[in-house]
Amino acid sequence: MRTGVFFCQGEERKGINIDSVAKYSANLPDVETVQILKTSPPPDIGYLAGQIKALSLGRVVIAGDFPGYFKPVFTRAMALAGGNTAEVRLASFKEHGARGENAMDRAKAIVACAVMGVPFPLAAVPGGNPVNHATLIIGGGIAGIQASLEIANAGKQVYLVEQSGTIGGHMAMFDKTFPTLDCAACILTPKMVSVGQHEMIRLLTKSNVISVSGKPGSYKVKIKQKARFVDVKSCVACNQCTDVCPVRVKSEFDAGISIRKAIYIPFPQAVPNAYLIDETSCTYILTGGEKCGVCAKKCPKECINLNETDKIIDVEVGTIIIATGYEFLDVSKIEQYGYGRYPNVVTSIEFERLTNASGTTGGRIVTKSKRINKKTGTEEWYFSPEGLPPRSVALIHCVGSRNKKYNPYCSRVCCMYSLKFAHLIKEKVPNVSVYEFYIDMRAFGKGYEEFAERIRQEGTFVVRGHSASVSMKNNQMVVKGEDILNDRLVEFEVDMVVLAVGLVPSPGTAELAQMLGIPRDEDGWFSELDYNGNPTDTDRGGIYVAGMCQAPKDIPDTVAQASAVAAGVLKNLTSGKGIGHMSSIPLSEIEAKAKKIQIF
Amino acid sequence: MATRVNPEFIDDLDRFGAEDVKMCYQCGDCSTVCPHADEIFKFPRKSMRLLQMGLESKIETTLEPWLCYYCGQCSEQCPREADPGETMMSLRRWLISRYDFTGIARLFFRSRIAEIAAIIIIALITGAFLLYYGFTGGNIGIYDGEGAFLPSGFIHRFDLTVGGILLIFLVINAFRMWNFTMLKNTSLKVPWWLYITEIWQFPWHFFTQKRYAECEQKHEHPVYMPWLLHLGLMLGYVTMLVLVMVFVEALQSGPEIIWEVHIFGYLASAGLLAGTIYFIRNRLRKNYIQYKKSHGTDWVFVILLTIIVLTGIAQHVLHRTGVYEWANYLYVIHLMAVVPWLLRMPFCKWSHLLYRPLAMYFAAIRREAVRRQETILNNYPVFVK
Amino acid sequence: METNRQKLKMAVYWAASCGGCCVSVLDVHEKLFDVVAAADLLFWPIALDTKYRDVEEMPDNHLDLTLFNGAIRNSENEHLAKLLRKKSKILVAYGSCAHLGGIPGLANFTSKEEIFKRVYHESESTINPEKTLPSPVCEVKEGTITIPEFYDDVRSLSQVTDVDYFIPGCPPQTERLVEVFTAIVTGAELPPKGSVVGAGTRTQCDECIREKTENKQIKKFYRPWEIADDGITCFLEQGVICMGPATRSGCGYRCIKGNAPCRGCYGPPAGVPDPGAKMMSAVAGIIDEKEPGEISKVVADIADPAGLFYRFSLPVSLIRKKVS
Amino acid sequence: MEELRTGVYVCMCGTNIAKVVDVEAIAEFARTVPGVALAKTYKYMCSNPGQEMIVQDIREHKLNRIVVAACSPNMHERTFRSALRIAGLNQYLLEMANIREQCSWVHADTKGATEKAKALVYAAICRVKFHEELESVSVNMCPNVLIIGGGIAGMTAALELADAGNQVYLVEKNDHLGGNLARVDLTAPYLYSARDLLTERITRVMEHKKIKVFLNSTLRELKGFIGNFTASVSGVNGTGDKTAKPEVVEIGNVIVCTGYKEFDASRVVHYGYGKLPNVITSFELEKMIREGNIRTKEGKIPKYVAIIHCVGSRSQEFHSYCSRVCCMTALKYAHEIKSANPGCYISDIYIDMHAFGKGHEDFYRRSSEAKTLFLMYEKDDRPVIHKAEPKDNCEMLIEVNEKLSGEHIEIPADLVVLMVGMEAREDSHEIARLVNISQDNEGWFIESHPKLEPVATTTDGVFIAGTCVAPKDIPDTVAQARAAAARILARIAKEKIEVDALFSEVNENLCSGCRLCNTLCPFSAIEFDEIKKQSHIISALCKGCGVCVAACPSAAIKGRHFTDLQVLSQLEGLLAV
Amino acid sequence: MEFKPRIIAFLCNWCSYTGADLAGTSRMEYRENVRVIRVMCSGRVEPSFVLKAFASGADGVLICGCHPGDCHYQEGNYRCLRRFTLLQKYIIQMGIESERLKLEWISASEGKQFAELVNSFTETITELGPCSIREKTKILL
Repeated sequence: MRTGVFFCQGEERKGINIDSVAKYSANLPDVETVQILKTSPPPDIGYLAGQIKALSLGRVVIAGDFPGYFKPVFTRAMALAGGNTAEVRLASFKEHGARGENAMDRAKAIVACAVMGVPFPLAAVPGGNPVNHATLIIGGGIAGIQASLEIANAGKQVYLVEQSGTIGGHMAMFDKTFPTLDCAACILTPKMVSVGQHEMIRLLTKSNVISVSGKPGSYKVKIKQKARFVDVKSCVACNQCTDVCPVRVKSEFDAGISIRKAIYIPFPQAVPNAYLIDETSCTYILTGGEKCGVCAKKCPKECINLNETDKIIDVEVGTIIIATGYEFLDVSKIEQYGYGRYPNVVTSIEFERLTNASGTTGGRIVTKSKRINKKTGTEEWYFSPEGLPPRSVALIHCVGSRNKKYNPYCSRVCCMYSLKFAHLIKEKVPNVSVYEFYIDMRAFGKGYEEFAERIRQEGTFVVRGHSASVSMKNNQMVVKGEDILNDRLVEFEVDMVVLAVGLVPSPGTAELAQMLGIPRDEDGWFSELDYNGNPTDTDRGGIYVAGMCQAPKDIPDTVAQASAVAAGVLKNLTSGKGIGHMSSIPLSEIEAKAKKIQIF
Repeated sequence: MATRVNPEFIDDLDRFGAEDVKMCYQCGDCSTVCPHADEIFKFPRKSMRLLQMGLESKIETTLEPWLCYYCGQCSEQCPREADPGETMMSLRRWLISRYDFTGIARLFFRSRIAEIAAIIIIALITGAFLLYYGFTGGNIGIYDGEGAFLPSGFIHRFDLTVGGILLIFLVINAFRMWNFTMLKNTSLKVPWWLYITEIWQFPWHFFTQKRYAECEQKHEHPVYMPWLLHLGLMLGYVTMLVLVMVFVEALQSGPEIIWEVHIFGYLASAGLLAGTIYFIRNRLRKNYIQYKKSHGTDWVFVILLTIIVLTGIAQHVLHRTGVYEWANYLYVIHLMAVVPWLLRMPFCKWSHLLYRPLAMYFAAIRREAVRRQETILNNYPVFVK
Repeated sequence: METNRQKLKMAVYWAASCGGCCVSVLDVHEKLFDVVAAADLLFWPIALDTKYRDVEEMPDNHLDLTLFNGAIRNSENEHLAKLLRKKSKILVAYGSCAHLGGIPGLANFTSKEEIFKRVYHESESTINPEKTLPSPVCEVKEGTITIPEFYDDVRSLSQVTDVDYFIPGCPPQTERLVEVFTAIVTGAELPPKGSVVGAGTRTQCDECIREKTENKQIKKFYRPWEIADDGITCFLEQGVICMGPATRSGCGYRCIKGNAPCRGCYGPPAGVPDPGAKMMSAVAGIIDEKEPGEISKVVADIADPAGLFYRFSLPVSLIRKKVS
Repeated sequence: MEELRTGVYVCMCGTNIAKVVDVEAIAEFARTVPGVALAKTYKYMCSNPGQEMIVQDIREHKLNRIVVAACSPNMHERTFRSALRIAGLNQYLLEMANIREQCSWVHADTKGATEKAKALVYAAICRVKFHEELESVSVNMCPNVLIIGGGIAGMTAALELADAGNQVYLVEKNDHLGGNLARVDLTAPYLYSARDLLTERITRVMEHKKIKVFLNSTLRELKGFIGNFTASVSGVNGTGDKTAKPEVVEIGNVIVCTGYKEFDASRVVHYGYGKLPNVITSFELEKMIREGNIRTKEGKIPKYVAIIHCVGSRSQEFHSYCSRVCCMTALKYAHEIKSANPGCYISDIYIDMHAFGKGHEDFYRRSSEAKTLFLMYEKDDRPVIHKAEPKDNCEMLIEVNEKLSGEHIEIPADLVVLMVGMEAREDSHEIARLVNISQDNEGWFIESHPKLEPVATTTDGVFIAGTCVAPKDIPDTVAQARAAAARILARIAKEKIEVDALFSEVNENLCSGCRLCNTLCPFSAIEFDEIKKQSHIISALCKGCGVCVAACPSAAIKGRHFTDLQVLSQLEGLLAV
Repeated sequence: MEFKPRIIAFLCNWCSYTGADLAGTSRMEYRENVRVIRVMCSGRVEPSFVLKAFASGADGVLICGCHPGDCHYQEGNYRCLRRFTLLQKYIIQMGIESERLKLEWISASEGKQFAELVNSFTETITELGPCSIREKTKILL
């Protein structure tokens, strides 16, 4: 079939030299013309139709990072020229992972497949390396837990690496989960316990992956396990060490709204259910063993060893699953909401801890109270269980999300959790007014729309319009906004503002991406191999992404992804075909395979 | 009756400088941060919306674009970089062309070439006319008095003629504006006597530009500088206009300086000069969001103004120092710039000199009317504003 | 007539009951002759003129078989129960009242005082200006009268004395009595003491031929008269509470055959101490509502749960008596 | 019955228990209870020496019941059970008394706490008396899998399972694979080729030796339970000459991926679909785009195109849910129409712009950049489409209350595209009945837990994936399909399914077939034997909640390890002290 | 002597028992009158358990399960709720104060709520005084 190859690459991308790919494609069989087109303005339909007619092209291949953007133009041209529109083929560099060191070869192969009319993945199935049956999972949130259990339940060894002292991740911090409002702890803790007790899961808390080497199917991983200073096996979580510890720091688990000691347990249901020492605040460790050390003396089981050192653990695994999750955007850099300036402007995760029954106020929703710090003599605001309940609360969506200056993307969960907050506030605080400021109410999942409707009916004032300012007027916080649907500017006196803070990849993402050789997208999340077809695979064979670290998503989607990853892993272990990097297959092999493939 | 949406309108507005308005996804952040938006005049979001949808008949009835002083706060805040401030600016341009019945403004805004050509033609006609008049009846070496090249009496008549033309255009446009914004906008019934009780608003805003000072969020330093400079520029312009129209003979008489008149001239020149330098500097530096994008007409305005100010000062210096011949030539050049400048006024941005205080006046009337009708229903338990 | 087998010595006694049980004994009709042939009826107040004294004079274990029907309501009932126990080799609690307390047991929903008040003071047909109440001992001019003491509660037979077997039913199915009787007479091996005899081991549903599907989701309960029974579908599926699932089989599902739901006279199957509680659990479990308000509405349809679920078994249930 | 020899072990937990509870007094008291052979206290019962002690005692003193009074069973029940196993005693002959979390840690008064601890220990002793030796059972797991539906979800799952070496039967109702995705050309938001994706999947499925594809076929019957199903599959009448006789296959698990059907746009009367010629559905537009020929019925190139979102979705009248993909698809169309006809103006009439996923917001932004006019209407205030007058210069006028401007407007349109939502397939009820899973009001299949079990159903061995659960886009569908495959792979890997010993069982001597329990089981573990007229519990499916036990009016169902006797004796024990 | 009510609590294994444990690990002090029976699901709690508790001398009975919608077994807590509703009606008929029987939803994270519940319930029962069922229904021979 007479084929024309048209390159539509918007901007020059590192790693791909269009000219050279074009030269290559000119030599492919049946290729009549190869043209590099400008994309702005888009290619002219009349010109293309003329070309197709003049050269009597039977097939048109559009090549580039996102050739689909130009497909309608070519289809139209094809139709005008009287050709078969089904023969407009795409050679999508981005979709099929033409990036990294092998980008050029891959780009060529992608074009070659398109010219032959073969879907690229059919020709490029990597295989070969035998697979080690152990799996490394990085991140112990719900995605990591789910994937671990899924794989370990099939009887395969799992190493679960978690950088904090307990697994559970962000989900453990939540109170209720939307839209069913079931309690996060009730559904998560049994899973955590299963992980802790599973004989096929080796749980490495306080650990980080420091280097990865090897090839798909047999990765050698170095893990640094930081000293916990407490023997996990013998600790009975009796709390005596914590009672005597003199150091008081903000609790990470409580999102900083409560105080913990230097020796602590992140939360009562933590897994492993044992104490740990925060080496950054423990007096004994900071002073090099000169001061304090009372906890070790107090411990009745003598399981505290303050002189414990970090360990390096070497493991060999066949597959690696990245489930590193997300972090919250630093909201203090978005000045207009007054976070940090006004005590009762809180972030969503702080509010989540506040409303949690096991939180510092026992689930009472209160405004902050003032106290004088005895040591420094300064005023500080804190959540006290006796605090006054707010009379009105404003919930502001899209704080830092959908905003070109911070996160251009949508964080996907904020609408729903803000609605959930509205419900919880309404439920727990009598006679409270709740205002939700939103731009688009993204209630897209199963049961979400109905939930949103229910919140409206509960009497929450849902204001379509974003609020961009929180200020103080006569000692009263006011939130300004535009209520677009009612066509008015509003200014509400509120006692509390909850900011639905956008999500960003967790801090170590860049480092990990580099270590593993996985690309990240413009927003910093890990890139999947193929958005539609393989949403959990990555460019590297045997390395998968699951959950939030790929892009924001809610719990069901995260769980589904984590399980999907497990399918990939288990399939590799039992198929006997082995795995390899997709990108490492040589061009000649793909060409040869493509020639043989028959399309059904 | 349903209003017909015009999807093509946005293409048209592109030419007036509103190319980013398409990006707006209507979050309302801009209206929230705008220091001038209030419960009756909500903008810029609403104005942007009307623009996006191409509801021309609605837009021409709005006063909102005139209430914006382009502090740039909204554009800074905009999460999608839709540049609401520039949109308001573009809407003002569009409104100017709308108030203008001749279509010249529209032509100028849409085509820089047409504008420059028009200016050059007017300048050349003026120059030719003045030179012809000067050389036929006067002596190039005489500045004023007997045998003057351009006698002050003639200049006065000339000025009044040009001013008269200007006035005709302005008055017609002002009536059109009133028609669009107050008569066509039938959503509110305005009692006639409000026009009288609120009349003070017009001179008040004209001379103080108070609202400009209320753009407290302006990020420039010191805070009131832009307002002061703008005020200086405006007052300088008005003063000059008055001097030219009324006291031109005193101005031109010499050689001694008539301080009662000249002092105003100097102050006005200083104001104009300072303002011009300031705006040129900012437009070149693009240091604040409101200066990031400059429409072609803006540059024409600034360049012309610079020429006028510089030639005016130079001409005056030469006149005072007795270099009459060159003073006369410069005078011609000065007037070649002044006449198109003045005649251009109803068709360009500078007409906001009139429209803004007028809009303030109308807005005050509307506000008062709304207050009297108490039509705003309060659905919210805590509704402070 | 001395045969190789001694003729059975037998007694039938009627305590707090309606008499239906005695009638059911008579219902053996012509078989009564076989009974008489096989047994000597030594004590049967409804049929024979035997005095208590005669019983007292009997030697212990003189009687081979005593069929005791009726609940224990007063001291006389108790006395006779204990007396007959002493005189009998086999004491059978005959009928629901002796077995479970039966209909008289419903008196446990109230107290002795209230019963007296109603009967002797308030009842429409009573004229009792002196407000006299019966007392166990009372002096009249003829002398001292002792009448049995009226107890505060009703008890089943087994709650006052040791019982060998239970024959349930209100009244017991006569055929079952014959079977039991024949077994004893022929000297067949008797079941262990304390067994329920003359009834099945499973529940009514085992026999009942009404169509039972899994479709037991109830949005509203009906009293039997509130629905048009189709005669085919399981009562529970029609929303009518039928005690069948918690009631021992053996009666031949007589009520259900007669298109009335089972009321539970045969008592619970083995292993169920409190049939009412079991039935409540079963019935409530199939209410098809989730909101507390809606559930309450459905439950409100059951006007008198205690009377319904414990019609025959209140005195032997866990909470056997109303606490006032 | 053998003589009862109970060993009672009271843990001090350092001082955690001993500080408040007088552990010695408890041991002393326990020794007085009949049946107790010995009672000991120890500092840390859970420590190795502590467990060692229990093992030793069981062997030496021939103990046959163990009571450990220590912390919560959630913490250490497994530990002590393993000690019993080591000692050769059935692990269920253990009972723990929680005298730490629910006694010493929550009470300060020594006397009261000790009293309560005594009661707890006594109750445990009473209860353990009735404990039985229980063994877990296992059933065979057939590695074959049946997949219903040959769309992207079904094919993905099939490949995943077959690649792992398992036989897969893929049943497709139509004469071709691909499902709804076969109608789609490009996918939002990156405009990748859906057809390439599908061609790849179909080719691999058709070539795979381990996948048997049944086209033009439906599932007729499914019998059995997890690991042991038999399914009969047969051709649809009249459509294919394939299989007249049902084919019976042995399978261990089922995945249902039957997908969705599009909402019938003609149900929304005021959109005039079917009456106005140029009102078309999204799928009709998709076809036009694919053919490169976007034209009105009159053959003109439309100048104004309006896209109306949420047709059939998010409305009280039709479906209250959001169909999740239409917003992005609409943006895709806006792009495609504009690219193919650069002179075209596009109005996008929406309620809320659901651009929530990866790359979505960026795509939305690009659409704005391309000057798509976004107009917002309210859920309950839908647009109305009229035929236009000749003077209007367009085919139709769409009247709507635009919410963001508050104006009542009319939008010119030559072509109106209705973004039809997804709805459950009409045959979904039939499928649900066949495989015994439940559906919600809208007809979507219900997952066993919306958060943590998004692909499992309440029937063990039956999984659901893709758009038959709820509307979703391709990546989410693929992830779900794989998740279902993962579940099955993990199960198959073990060859047998271990069933926890704590299931319920029906005593056949007592069950009279009243069928009260049949509907109660959320896991469909209770089946009714029509011949015996008795209910029967499939232990492999039973999760041991005991709802049926409580409901059985004839006490025929026994809840293992939570029998009436055990609970009641514990209860009496608690109240006796 | 001071009246010390005896209260039996049936706690479901997944939410409420864990919640009660959480109260323990968080050292929330509460009254020692409650004695706990663990069941797998509140749906296992039969009326006869409750009645038996009263008959055996309990002064109050508490049933705790997962919040509606949270049940580990999907609907067990609803079954419990229905039984509870009917049982309440029955015990009122039998002259037992309805306050003595309480059904409450306690999730795994609601340790504090559990402690408060125990305290308030103990308070209620103390005010009601001892339950006389055991004495009243005893058969005196």
